[in-house]
Amino acid sequence: MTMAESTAATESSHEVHHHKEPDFWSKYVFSTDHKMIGMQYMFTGIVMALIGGYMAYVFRMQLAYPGEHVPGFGTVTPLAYNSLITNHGAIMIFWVAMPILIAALGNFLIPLMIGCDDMVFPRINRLSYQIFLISVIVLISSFFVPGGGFGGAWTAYPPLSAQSQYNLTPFGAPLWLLAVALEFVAFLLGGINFITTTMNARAKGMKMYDIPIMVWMIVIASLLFMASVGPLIAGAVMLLFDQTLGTTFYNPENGGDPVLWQHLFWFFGHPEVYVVLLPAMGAVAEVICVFSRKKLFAYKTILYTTFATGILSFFVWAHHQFIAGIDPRMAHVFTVTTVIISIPIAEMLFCYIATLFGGSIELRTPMLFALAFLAEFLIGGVTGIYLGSSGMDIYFHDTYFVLAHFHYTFFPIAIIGFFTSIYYWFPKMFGRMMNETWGKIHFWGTIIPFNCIFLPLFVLGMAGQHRRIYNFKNFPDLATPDLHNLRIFATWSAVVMLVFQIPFMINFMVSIFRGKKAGKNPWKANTLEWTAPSPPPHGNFKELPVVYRPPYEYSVPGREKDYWPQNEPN
Amino acid sequence: MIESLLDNVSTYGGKIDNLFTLITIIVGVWFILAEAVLFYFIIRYRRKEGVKAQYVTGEKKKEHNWIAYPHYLIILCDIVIIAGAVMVWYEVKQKLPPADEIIRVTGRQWSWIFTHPGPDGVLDTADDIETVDKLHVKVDTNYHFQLESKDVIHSFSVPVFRLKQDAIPGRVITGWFNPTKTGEYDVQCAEICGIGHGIMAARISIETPEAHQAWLDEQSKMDQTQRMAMSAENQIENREDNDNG
Amino acid sequence: MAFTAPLATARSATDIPTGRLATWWVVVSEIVIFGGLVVCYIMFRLHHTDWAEHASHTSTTAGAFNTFVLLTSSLFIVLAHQAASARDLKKAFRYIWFTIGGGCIFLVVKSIEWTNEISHGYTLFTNNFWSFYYVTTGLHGLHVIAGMVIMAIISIGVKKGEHLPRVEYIGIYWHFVDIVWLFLFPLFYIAK
Amino acid sequence: MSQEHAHPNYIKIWAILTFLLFVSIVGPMAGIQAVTLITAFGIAVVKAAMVGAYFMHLNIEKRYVWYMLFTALIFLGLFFFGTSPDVLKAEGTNWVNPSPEQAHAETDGGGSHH
Repeated sequence: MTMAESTAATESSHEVHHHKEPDFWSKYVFSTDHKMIGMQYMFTGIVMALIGGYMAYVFRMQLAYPGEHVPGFGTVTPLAYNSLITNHGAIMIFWVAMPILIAALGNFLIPLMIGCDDMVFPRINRLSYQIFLISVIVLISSFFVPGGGFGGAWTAYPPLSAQSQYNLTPFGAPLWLLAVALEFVAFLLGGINFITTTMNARAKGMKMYDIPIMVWMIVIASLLFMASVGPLIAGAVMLLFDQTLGTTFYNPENGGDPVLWQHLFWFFGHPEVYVVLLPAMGAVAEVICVFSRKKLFAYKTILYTTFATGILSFFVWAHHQFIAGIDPRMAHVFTVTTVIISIPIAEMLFCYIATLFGGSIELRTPMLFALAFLAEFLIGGVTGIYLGSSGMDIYFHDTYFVLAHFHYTFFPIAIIGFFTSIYYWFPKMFGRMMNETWGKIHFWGTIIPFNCIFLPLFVLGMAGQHRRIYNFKNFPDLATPDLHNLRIFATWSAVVMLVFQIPFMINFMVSIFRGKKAGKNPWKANTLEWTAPSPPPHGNFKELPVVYRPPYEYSVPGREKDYWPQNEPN
Repeated sequence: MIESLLDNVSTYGGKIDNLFTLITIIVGVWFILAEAVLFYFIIRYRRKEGVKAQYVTGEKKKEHNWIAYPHYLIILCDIVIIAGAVMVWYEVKQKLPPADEIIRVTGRQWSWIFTHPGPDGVLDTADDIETVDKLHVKVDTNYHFQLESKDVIHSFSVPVFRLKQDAIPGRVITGWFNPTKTGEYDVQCAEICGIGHGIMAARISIETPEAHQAWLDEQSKMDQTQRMAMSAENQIENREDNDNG
Repeated sequence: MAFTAPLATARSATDIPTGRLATWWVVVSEIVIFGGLVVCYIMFRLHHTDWAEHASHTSTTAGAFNTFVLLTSSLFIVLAHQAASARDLKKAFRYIWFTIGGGCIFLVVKSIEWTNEISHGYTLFTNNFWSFYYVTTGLHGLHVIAGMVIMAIISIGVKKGEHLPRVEYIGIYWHFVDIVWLFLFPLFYIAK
Repeated sequence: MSQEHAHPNYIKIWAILTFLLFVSIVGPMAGIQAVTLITAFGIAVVKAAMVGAYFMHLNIEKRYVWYMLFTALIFLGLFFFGTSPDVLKAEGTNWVNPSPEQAHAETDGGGSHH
C-alpha cells in the first residue's frame, strides 16, 4: 500500500479545490461532477420510465378493450401494438433500469461511499452520459420515422428483425438497434470507470471487506456487463449490417443462422438480469441495516454468494431457448445450471431476512420499499423455478406466466429498488427530506395495484395465453369472458398504479425546494456518504475521510450511540 | 391445477401438469416459509422505546447454520425438481416414440400450413392434403410433425397438448404428440412474427378414426386448389364471426 | 473550462496506476468483442466446409507482410515507452511516429488487398465467409486507426514532457490490437 | 507515474517473433493439416503470449491482471461450448439444418436422427 499512503499524505495537505461559481452550462449540462452526472442519468431515466409507463397503459387498454379508441393515443394498430411492446421492454430495461440503478446510483454513490472526491475519469464519465443521451435521442426518433418504431420484440430475433420485408420497419429497426448499441458503449465506459474507481480510489484504511455492499454490487454488476456484452456488440454489428447493407449473417437462405443471434443475445441477456438485480439488492441491504439498526447478517457470505451468482449467471443463458430450436440434449445441462442458481440467490435472501432478526425496525418509507422488494422478489424467484425446469418450460415458454414472472423480478428491481434508493438517498442528493405521509400513500398505491396487475397474468399464462398478441379474440379458447375479465382487471390495476405515481412526482418536486432541511446524517447511518454535507459540494468532503471499520456496525454492545460511522476513530 | 383452466388432451400433458404440481408444492412451502419468517420478524422486532437492537454478525458458526441448513434443504429440493423436469423433457422432446403418421407443419407470415400425408400415409406424394390454419388428426395416434418455416421464426404451440416448438427457417425440427380426446382446440403462434402475429391462429380438430376417414375421403375428391380455397374461406368466416362476437 | 483532475485519479489502492488499470479493463472488454466475432466465425467456418475454397483467395503474402508490420510497430511503441520512462522525450516522440507510420503501412497494404479482392468479385455480399472477412478485418482496421489518432495526440504531450505514462497505456492497447491480428492472420489467411 | 522497471532486450524478442512468423507461413507448405494447425494456431498463441508477456509487461504486472484477461477468454470458451451444438453442427437430436444447397436437393430431409 505504499502508493496509497504517499497519495494520502499529499491529500491531507491538499485543500479541496475552490472553483469560481460555474455558469449554467458547465454546472448542469457539461458537468464532470459525478453527482451531477448521476442526476442527469436519473432524470433521463425517470423521463424514459414515464414514456415506458405510457406505452404500458396504451397496450394494456388495447388488450382490455381491443380495437377501441384508447384515450391519449387513438386506435392501436397491430404495427403500433408490436412497436409499443417492443419499446416498452427495451426502454424499461436499457433506458430505465440500467441508467437509474447502475449509472445514476453508481455515479452518485460510489465516490461518496468510498470516500473520494470524484470518479477517477470524470471526463470519460461525462462522455458516457453524452453517448447515453444520444442513444435516447436515436431511440425516440425511431418512433417517428416512416414505418414507425421497431416491432420485433426486445429480443429482436432475426430474420424478423433483420429483414424489412418481414418486420415492415425499414428505418425503425436499424435505429432501434443503433440506439441499443450506443447504450452499450455508454455503459461500458461507465462500467470501466466504476470498477477502476472502486479498485483504486478508496479512502485510506478502506479494505476489501469495508466496502459497502451497495458499491460491491454495482462493481460486480459492471463486471458482469462488461464480460457478457462483448459478443452481443459483435452480434449487433452483424445484425446492423444484415439490416442496412444486406449481408446474410442471420439469413438461413444464404447459410446464415438465426439461432446464433439468440445465443449471442441471451449470453448477454441473462447476466443482464443480474446486472440490474445486484444494485437493487445493494440498495436494499443498506436500507434494511439502517432501519433495523442491525449489522448486515454474514457480510462475507453475501459477497461470496453474489460472486457465485454472477459467475453462474453465465452458465444458464440457453434456458431462454429451450423450445427455440436448440438441441434437446443441451436443455438438460441448462436446466441443471438454472435450478442451481437458486441456491446462492436463496442464500442471499435468507441473509437479508436474517438481518431483521433481533432488530429495532422502523417502518419509514425507504424501509417499506426495501421490505416490499424482499417480499415481492421472492415471488419472482420461486416462479423462475418453473421456467428454469425444461419440462415445465415447454408449456410456459412465451406465455403470460413468463411475463408475470419477469415482471415480478424486474418490477421489484427497477421500480421498487429505485423508490427504495430515492427515498433513502434523497436527503443526500438534495439536502432535504421527502414527505413521509405522501411517501406511505405512494407506497401502498404502488404495491397493491402492482400485485393486482400481475397475479391475474399468472392465471392467464396457466390458461395458455401467449405474449405479444394484440387481440385475443382470434383465439376461441382464450376469448372466454372469464379470462377477459382478468385482462380488464389487470389493465385497471395498471391505470391505478400509474395514477399513484402522481403523488410521488409532486412529493419529489416539492421536497426538492420546500422539504425539511436534512442535515448531514438524517438516518444515523454509518457509511461515508453521510459524513459529507447534504447536498455534497463539488469535491464532496471538507476533509477526505479515513476509514476505521466495516460499514454496518450498528447497535454495537457497550456503545452509547447505536451507530458507529466508518470514519470515526473510536 | 392447470387442467382446471385448460383441458389436457395429449398423452404427456398430464405429466407436465404433474410436474407443475410437484414444483408448486416444493417452492410453495419455501415461499410461504420465507414470507412467514419475513413478516414475523417485521412484526416481532418493531422499534420499541428503550430496546436496543441485537448485535449479530452472522459470521459465527452457530448463527451461520441458520442459513446453512435451509440451504442444504434447497439443494435437495433442487435435485428433485431437476429430476422431474429432465424426465418430462426427455419424454416430450428427446425420445420420440415410433410414428403412426407423419405430418408437416409449416409456418409463414401469418398462417399455418398443415400437410397431411393423405390416404397413402406418406408425405410428399401426389395425394398429400394441404390445409391452411386447420389441422385434422386422429385420436389415440402417435403423430410425428416436421416443423418448418418459410420466412421468420414462428412457434407451433398447442396449449391443450402442453406442446410448443419454435419453427426456425432453414431447419427441420421433428416432434411428436398423441391426442387422447376428440374436440377442436386452438393452435397459436407463440413467437412474435410481425404485424400479423395476433391473427396467426389455427385450429386443431381431433377426430375419431371414422370421422377422420370421412374427412379424408371428402378431401380426396377435391383437387388441391379447391381445398385451399375452401379452407381460406372458412378462415375468413371464422375471423368475421370472431370480430362480430 | 479548465479541467483539474480529481484527487481520486491519483490514488492507487491496487498499486497499479489508475490509467493502466483502466487500459487493462478496456482490453478485457475488447477481448470479448473481438472474441465474440471470432467465435462466431469459427463456428460458421467449421459448419460450412466449402469456406476453405473461399479462404484460398485471400492473399497470404499481404497478410504475412502486415503481421510483420504490426509486430515491428509493436516493437517501436515499446521502445517509445522505454525512452519515455528514461525521459528521453525526443526519442520517445520519434518512436511514437514510427509506430504511426507502421499503422499507415498496414492500412495501405490492407486497402490494396481489399481493392484487389473486390475487383475479383469477392465483396461483402459474396457469401458469409467474405462478410466475416470484411467485418472482422474492418473492425480491426478501425482499431488501428483509433490507435494512430490517440498516439498522435499523445505525441504532442510527449514533446512537452506531459502525461508520459500515457505512452505505456497506448502501448498496451496497440499490443492488444497486434495480438488480435496475430489470430486473424491464421484464421483468415493461413487456414485453407 | 509509471513504475520503473528493467527493460528486456526488445529487439531480441522482436527477432524471435519475426522468426515465428516465418515458421507459421512456411508450415502450411508441407501440406499436412495437423502441421498447419500447429504452425498456424499454436504459433499464434506463442506469439500472443510473447507480446503479452514482454511488450505488455504482463510478466512483471500484478498477477490478477493476468486473471482478468484469462477470465474473459474463459467466458468466450463457455459461449463456444454452449452455442456450437446448435450453430456449428448441421444436425442433432430431432433436427437438421442442411446448408442451402443441400436443402433444395432433399426436401424431405426431416425425420428423427437418434
